[in-house]
Amino acid sequence: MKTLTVRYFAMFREHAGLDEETLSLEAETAADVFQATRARHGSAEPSGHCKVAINDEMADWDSPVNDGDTVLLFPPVAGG
Amino acid sequence: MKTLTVRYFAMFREHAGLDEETLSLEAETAADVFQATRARHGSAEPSGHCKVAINDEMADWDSPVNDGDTVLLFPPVAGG
Amino acid sequence: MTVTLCCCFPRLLAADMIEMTTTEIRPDELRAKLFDAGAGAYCGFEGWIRNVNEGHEVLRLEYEAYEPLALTEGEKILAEARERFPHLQAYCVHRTGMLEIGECAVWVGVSAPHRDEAFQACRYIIDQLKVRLPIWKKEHYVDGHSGWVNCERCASSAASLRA
Amino acid sequence: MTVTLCCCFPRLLAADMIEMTTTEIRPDELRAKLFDAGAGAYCGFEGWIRNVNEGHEVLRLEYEAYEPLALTEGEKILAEARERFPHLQAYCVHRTGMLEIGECAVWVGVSAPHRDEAFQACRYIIDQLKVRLPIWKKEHYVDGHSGWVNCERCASSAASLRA
Repeated sequence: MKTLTVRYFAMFREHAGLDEETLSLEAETAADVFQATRARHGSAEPSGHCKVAINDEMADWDSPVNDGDTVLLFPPVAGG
Repeated sequence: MKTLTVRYFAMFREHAGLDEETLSLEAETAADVFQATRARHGSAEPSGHCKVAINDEMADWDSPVNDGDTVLLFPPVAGG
Repeated sequence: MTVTLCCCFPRLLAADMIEMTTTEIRPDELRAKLFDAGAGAYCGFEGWIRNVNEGHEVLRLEYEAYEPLALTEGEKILAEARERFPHLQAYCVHRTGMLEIGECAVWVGVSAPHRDEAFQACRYIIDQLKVRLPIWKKEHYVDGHSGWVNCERCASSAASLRA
Repeated sequence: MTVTLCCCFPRLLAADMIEMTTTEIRPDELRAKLFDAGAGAYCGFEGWIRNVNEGHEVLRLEYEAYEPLALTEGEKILAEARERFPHLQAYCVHRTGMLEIGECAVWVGVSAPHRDEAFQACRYIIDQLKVRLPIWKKEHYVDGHSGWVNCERCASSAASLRA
């Protein structure tokens, strides 16, 4: 089990009803974390257009997560 | 013979040493007028990148000129 | 002691290239950052809030950003643009918070020796900003509904609310 | 009697689309002419006097125009841009007379629903203005010489003076 801080933005924050939470998860990759939070908060947005960052660095869905990491979940962006 | 007013711009004005002049020419087209003024003022700019207007309308080198017309001779443009 | 004001702007440092703001973007003031005696062309882009999107009447837009990564990703984009066009000066500002119709949400300004580089670089920067920066916008519609732009689920749920 | 100022600009009339001026171009004021609640994108281009051209150090530039035809040709170009991009608002100003390094010689502003149209239309307009308007510029060089830009003969004579 890893202790991870997960931060939610925009639509994900609204779905989760909170900005961030600390979770204990059996997660190897960012994708595992995303999957766990989707199940937890009932969000159904596919990961294809979403992005993820780990400890303030942009990451990929198959990037490994380590105990103590902060995982940032970004729904589809729309700047400009 | 036609009586034509010829107006010179930019480099052509400097070559001719005047803004405009009235000439009596055996000219059928705008090209004939250009040729006559080149001979008259020693300008050697080829007509390829020059433009011509007759009575304030853009024209072609083979546009006919009529007695009383004003022919405007434009050296290569460089706006902007 | 006197302070001398000088009209020659030094080459911008990387750290100065992108800003996030919650207040009005002033393109007229920002553009002065790009003055350069070697620049013959300036291209500026502004994204304005418009009153309609995909057929729905929009009242206002709400922008949210994750600023630390928006800034680092923005710096990367500007560095990429400078790599492609070495003599570029470029700067951009993105606004967050609630914006009304007609307000400026994003500004990109570029100066370069020639116009082709200025246009291309400006276009590159805004295109990349739109798809790479962690920024989100929520449309508030005249009919009282709202929706996050580009989210498939929220788009379909907004549509079902409307139907 | 009171005067009411309104922020809603009517669609511009054809006669308002292009201006020639002998005084400073103010892009910040001009851009307001393009505000439109349906416009999501604004693209502005400015031509600045730069201190070098084709390897020669430039001191200042002198612009001459034949204004009646510059205006009618400019209107045609703007009408062509509107035909291609129907929801366009476009405006441009060209300056004449003696201009110093860093000054703005030409400004083109375009607003449109989306950025692709705004960029394309702005580029189309400046490209056409540069080759079609009866406007000429004479470069005054640091070395005391001068030459009309784009004239083969004056370019070669300027080169021979320099040699």
